[in-house]
Amino acid sequence: MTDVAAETPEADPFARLRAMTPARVALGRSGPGLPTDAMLAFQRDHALARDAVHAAFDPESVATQLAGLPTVIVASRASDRAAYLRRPDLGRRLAEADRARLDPGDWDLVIVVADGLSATAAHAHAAPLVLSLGARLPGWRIGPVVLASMARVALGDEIGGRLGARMVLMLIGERPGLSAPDSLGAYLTWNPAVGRLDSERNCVSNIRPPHGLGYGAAADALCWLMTSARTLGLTGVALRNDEGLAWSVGNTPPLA
Amino acid sequence: MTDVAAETPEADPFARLRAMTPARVALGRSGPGLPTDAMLAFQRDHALARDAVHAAFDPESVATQLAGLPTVIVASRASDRAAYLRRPDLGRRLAEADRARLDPGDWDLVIVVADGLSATAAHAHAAPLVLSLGARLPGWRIGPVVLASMARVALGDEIGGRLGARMVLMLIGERPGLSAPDSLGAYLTWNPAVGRLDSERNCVSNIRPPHGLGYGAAADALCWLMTSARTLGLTGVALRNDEGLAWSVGNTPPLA
Amino acid sequence: MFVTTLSGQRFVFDDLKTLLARATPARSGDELAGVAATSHAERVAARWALAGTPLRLFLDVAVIPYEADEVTRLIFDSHCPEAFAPVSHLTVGGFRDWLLSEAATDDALAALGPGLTPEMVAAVSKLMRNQDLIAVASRRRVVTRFRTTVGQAGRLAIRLQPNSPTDDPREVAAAIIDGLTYGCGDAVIGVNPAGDSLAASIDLLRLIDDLRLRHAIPTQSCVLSHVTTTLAAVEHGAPVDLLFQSIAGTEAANRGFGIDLALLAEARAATLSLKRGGDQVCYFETGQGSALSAGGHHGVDQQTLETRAYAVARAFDPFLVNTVVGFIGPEYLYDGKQITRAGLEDHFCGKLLGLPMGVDVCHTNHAEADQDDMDVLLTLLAVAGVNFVMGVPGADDVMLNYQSTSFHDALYVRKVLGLRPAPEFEAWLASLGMVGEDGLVLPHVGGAALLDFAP
Amino acid sequence: MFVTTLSGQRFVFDDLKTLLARATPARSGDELAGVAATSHAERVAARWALAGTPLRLFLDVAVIPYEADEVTRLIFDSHCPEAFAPVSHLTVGGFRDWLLSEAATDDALAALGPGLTPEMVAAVSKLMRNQDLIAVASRRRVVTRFRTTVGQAGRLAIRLQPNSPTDDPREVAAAIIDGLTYGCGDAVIGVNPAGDSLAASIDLLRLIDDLRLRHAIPTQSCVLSHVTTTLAAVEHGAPVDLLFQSIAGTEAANRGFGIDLALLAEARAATLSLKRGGDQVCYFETGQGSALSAGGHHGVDQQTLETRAYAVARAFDPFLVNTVVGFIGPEYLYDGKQITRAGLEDHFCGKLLGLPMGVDVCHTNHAEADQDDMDVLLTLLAVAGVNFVMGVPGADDVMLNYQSTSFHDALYVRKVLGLRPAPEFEAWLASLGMVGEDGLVLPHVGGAALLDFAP
Ligand code: B12
Ligand code: B12
Repeated sequence: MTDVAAETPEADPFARLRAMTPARVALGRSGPGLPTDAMLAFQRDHALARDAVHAAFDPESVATQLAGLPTVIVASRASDRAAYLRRPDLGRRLAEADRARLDPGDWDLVIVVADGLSATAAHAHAAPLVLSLGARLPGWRIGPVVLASMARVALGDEIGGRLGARMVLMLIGERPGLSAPDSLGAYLTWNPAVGRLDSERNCVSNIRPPHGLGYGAAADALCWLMTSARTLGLTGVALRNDEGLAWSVGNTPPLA
Repeated sequence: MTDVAAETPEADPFARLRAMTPARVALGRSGPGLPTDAMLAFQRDHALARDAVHAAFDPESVATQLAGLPTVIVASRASDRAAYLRRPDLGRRLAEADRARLDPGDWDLVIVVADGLSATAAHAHAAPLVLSLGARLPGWRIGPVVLASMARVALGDEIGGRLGARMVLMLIGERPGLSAPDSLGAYLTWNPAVGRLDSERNCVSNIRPPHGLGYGAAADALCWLMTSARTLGLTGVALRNDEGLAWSVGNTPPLA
Repeated sequence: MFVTTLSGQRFVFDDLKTLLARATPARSGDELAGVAATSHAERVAARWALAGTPLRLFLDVAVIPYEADEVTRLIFDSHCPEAFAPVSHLTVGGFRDWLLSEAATDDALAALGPGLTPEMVAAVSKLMRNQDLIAVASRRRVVTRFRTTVGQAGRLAIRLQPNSPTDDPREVAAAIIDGLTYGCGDAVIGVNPAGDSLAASIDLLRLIDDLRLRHAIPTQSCVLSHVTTTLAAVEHGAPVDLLFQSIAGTEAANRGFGIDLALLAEARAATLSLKRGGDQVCYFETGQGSALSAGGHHGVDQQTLETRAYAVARAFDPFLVNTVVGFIGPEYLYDGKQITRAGLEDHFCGKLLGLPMGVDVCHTNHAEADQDDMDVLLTLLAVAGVNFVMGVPGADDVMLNYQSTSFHDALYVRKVLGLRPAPEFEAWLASLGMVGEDGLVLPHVGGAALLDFAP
Repeated sequence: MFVTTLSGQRFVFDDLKTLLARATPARSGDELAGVAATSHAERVAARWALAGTPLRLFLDVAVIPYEADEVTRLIFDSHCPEAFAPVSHLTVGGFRDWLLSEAATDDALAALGPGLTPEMVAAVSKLMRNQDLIAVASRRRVVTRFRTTVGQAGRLAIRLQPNSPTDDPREVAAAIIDGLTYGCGDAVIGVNPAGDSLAASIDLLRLIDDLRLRHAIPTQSCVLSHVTTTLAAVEHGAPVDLLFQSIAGTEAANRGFGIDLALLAEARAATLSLKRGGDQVCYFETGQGSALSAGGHHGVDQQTLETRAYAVARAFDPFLVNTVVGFIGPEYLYDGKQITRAGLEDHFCGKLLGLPMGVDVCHTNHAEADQDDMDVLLTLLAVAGVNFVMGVPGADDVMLNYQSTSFHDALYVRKVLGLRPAPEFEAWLASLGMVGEDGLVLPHVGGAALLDFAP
């Protein structure tokens, strides 16, 4: 028995399906059950994903990747990972001590990089995405990148509000999946302030090249949203990408 | 809705059954299910029984009830109730500090009173039973009564061994039941020493007047066992009350 | 105010919503909200008090004020006193006894539905043991129809969920074909789009509809975009079979989802106008904890709020409804035990209110749960007569990042309990030689026949 | 030595018993014994290694030395190579696949039994999900006979357990009559005596036997005294139907119970000589944790030891065997999840070894479990085809101080899954007009007819 899931012989007509998707298709059957190897591979991935949930955020390493961009490090009110998991209310509010560190400014956009449910995702994908975005937004007044630990999406509301940002973009680790332990979500909120509803945000999710969305594609989608948000003065359900109707899925730029 | 289980009308032919036993008979039915009142009564008793498990042992109160008999207070190696529940191995060994407090003597019998799984049982029933026993054993050299907290049955082996007792009698709180949160068990072991098997002990259980065994009956049964043990030089499966064959259950002295 | 004395200790509960919250089995979300009982004894005391509360009281007292919440208005305005009559004299405890009794047949329960408010149903569920939730639910069959008929006795349908992290049509197609070989997809082929563009949604709708038409598969498709996107898709002439939306039990929580009752009504009317399969065109998802997460819970416990979401659902005569029970996370349902309990409650409450309930038997990686727990809940729900569950390749949703039930799980549970697919779908499977007499997918034939479907 | 690499991390397991212990799902007893895996990763690594281990290895390596333990000698000496042949080429992982496949019919499994050692069965169970344990066990029917026939498909028998804290005959009789009105007692009417005197045991035996004869109840009785007491009772001419004994999986643990194989054989022969109902005269109870509790576990995990107890049981062709799964306490099975898992394992392993397995679905008040957990396990076991469960008045054993399943639970589970009592017993219930066409006890008639039985 080896470390990998069973390789079924070449003759297997299902091999074609398996090559088409990262999903667990064409696993074969043992009666109605899952073959032993596929079951053990699942259990292994579950063990690893559970560890990913508890991985600690290292804001310094993200700051280093951001190569000289100004950063501020903050934390939510959750005292540790265990409290974070059970108390989303704490993960949505800034630690008292950190509020004073965010001075109001005149920013078109503030970007927050947060651990969320997968610090691994923030470590791997946040900095490249921030850099791609910066390159696409010439002339925008972009505030310091805030690196937030033990954070929920809504923590961006308080951070953006205190910094006086017209828009806040939260780049946050999505909950780790079995096959995607490092997927990043991006949540955009116009006029951030404590109490914003989720329906007042937009989301681009599953950022995780090469299996998920690439940095360029994600940055394109986010720039479209941010530009539209600035024009309309809002984000949320009222702001949807209907423009691209002419695209077919195969060549939709923001998602392919 | 009141605090008591449903009273079904007098006409109920099952009332007779209910009067015959403390068991939960003749509860009625709601379809295949338990009627609401009976179900809630069960849940209430479960809540109370769970509390009984965690009740702390108060050896002083037992000492007081023992009216001047010499006592020694000891504890097992379990640090608290939570550890006690998960670590029976610790509950079977004397706390280091307490070993020195047990000096070897020349005793026919040492009695240990222990919390076990129900301190409530030890508080309620141990002292009266010890007093009944004493009255029935004239001429026996009986050691100090050892009051042991966080104890398992086998802790008596180490206690009896250190005290140099020829026999140890452990009076210990049985695990609390829904209807019997304060039931006491008595375990008798000849020639106690660490490592005795359960098959080398005898047991009299469910001591809990008025619903369970009374003190007098329990003391009679135990005296029979102790006297036989002294004659045969053993306890355990080889020592069984076969004498009473002539008794009918209704008038069996040791058990009625 | 409600008062009980339990073994000498006196417990006071200020109002109905407090009583309901304290009577609920332990769960992390109610602790987070600060509304849970703080001891076993308090919980049992609340149950005694609740058992003695007349059902009628629920028609006088609203847990969230009528003026403040359109869901409350919907509940009160649509209540049917005639339907309520048979149980109007009962207490909540008496109602439990009645539900367990032989009087509560499928027909009696169906007739009773419009007379029940969600709060009555939530209340009685709090007095029921797991076995009661199973026993009563198993008697109630809610049958709905689009191209397939779902919910009949002896059958269990599956939503085929072929998600892709990039909405890649090849990935979606591969998962659909794989699922069909296991006999899944009779409830719906329903994909969650990773993106939110209208274009992407329409492309996915076309992809599934083409596959369906080309191979004459008797089923329906759904792309689970936001309702506003689906509405736009309808307007653009896309092949929308079912209108999907996540819903919650309060106006405030629904606002957090970007919806209200009027929007749902408008979107339903638009979808109905397409006349693609039947009059039951709605598909809703719910889940304990969503209202608290959205800050729209009004101090009401999460299970009562969940049941209120069913009142929203029933106003739109849905084809499918499911709770996503373990989906949101451990802050609302901590472990396998809480997920199991909540899954049984949700199914029971939905059925009692007349909904075609399915359950997404699932957990996330941050919860204290594993596949053993999923096996347990899946089996129990199948005994309880659940309408449908999910079929996700290998139980691992590579886009939503959680573990649901797999195609294999469908095989297992259909086999061990002798449950067949929806009749139209079974006939189609049979026409391909894929199922035996018992409606169960045969071991080795299925696959090959369907592989030709691949693009 | 066994080695696996899991995502770059290397795990080493010194010997077979260590590998088995590390591969076991988490439980408190193995943690207490210091043999459990210390991380999720280590547990999964052990499973990979175990999956790759050939079944044949179990015939070369004993987890407890042959010289040191008579149970090991029994296992090796009674192994049947011919029966083992069909699976002799498989690894443990391959054996799991085979068990799930269509090849593993009831007949095939029955023929295989004598070829399996308990350690093989324990090993494969550690690789099985809860659903696998249910699916495979549900195919295997082990039918035994005394005055009733227990274990047939579509039937579920109940041990009526009418305990009294003082062995009071009136109390015992009241509980028996109550249980009969719910259609319970077809597995056995079995009372645990509170005292250990021979006289008390014999009186209880006579009480039940009189009742049985007077009312022509097709069932058997048992007083669950120590085997030495029952042996003495046989010698005194008492009406002993079944010989009871608690057994464990090692010689040392059995010594702690005051028994060995020779004593069991002697007592069985004595009981057989009475010729009171058939050749299957033994009733055994087992339970994970008893060997560790008795200090007789040899560093082997508790589930493997439990399965070894089944090897002891099968040597005596028992009529009934049951695990007392949640009975001993949280130090061995901590909560509802561990109890559920262990219950399914025990049932599966017992059935695979050819035993007529029942389960005492139960918990104590010091465990983290409640009736919701019991409902879950009861329902799952019924789906898995368990031979019998307990029937205790109101689920509350007033002598043994724990909560088991009740007469009501029997009604529930028989009804929701359409399971009937043992055929002879069903006919008797029908003769009293107590059951309907479906074999289920009717709502209102039963009681009165039987009340006349009361002393
Ligand atoms: C969990 C979840 C939910 C939960 C959120 C509750 C909760 N407390 O977590 C529930 C079930 C309620 C939910 C509902 C919906 N969701 Co959602 N959800 C997710 C999921 C699986 C994980 C999110 C995560 O890990 N967040 C990270 C943690 C750290 O953040 P958090 O602060 O704890 O949680 C917040 C966010 O999750 C946010 N959120 C969740 N979903 C959505 C959707 C949108 C559009 C927005 C703006 C915010 C948002 O709400 C939470 C509370 O503030 C993602 C998939 C993914 N891979 O990320 C989809 C996802 C984000 N959801 C999605 C959608 C479409 C929805 C719905 C609009 C569906 C519908 N038709 O109604 C609704 C409504 C959302 C809303 N406006 O509130 C899409 C977004 C697509 C897009 N690019 O816009 C995603 C990507 C998945 C999908 N394709 O269906 N969702
Ligand atoms: C739990 C229990 C068991 C467990 C013990 C395992 C464990 N680790 O706890 C198991 C299932 C293995 C068991 C087995 C048996 N038990 Co037992 N058991 C009990 C029970 C329900 C609770 C005991 C308790 O609360 N102890 C208190 C705690 C604090 O003690 P502990 O140190 O944690 O546990 C020790 C004792 O429980 C002891 N023990 C348990 N049963 C017995 C039986 C005898 C005769 C002796 C000497 C010791 C003993 O073993 C444990 C480990 O050292 C009692 C009923 C009651 N109401 O008390 C019956 C009870 C004590 N057992 C009884 C019997 C008959 C048996 C058996 C002999 C049955 C049989 N025919 O094989 C066997 C073998 C006992 C042995 N020699 O080891 C009878 C004793 C009757 C009597 N007056 O002699 C009782 C009263 C119940 C009954 N009527 O069946 N038992």
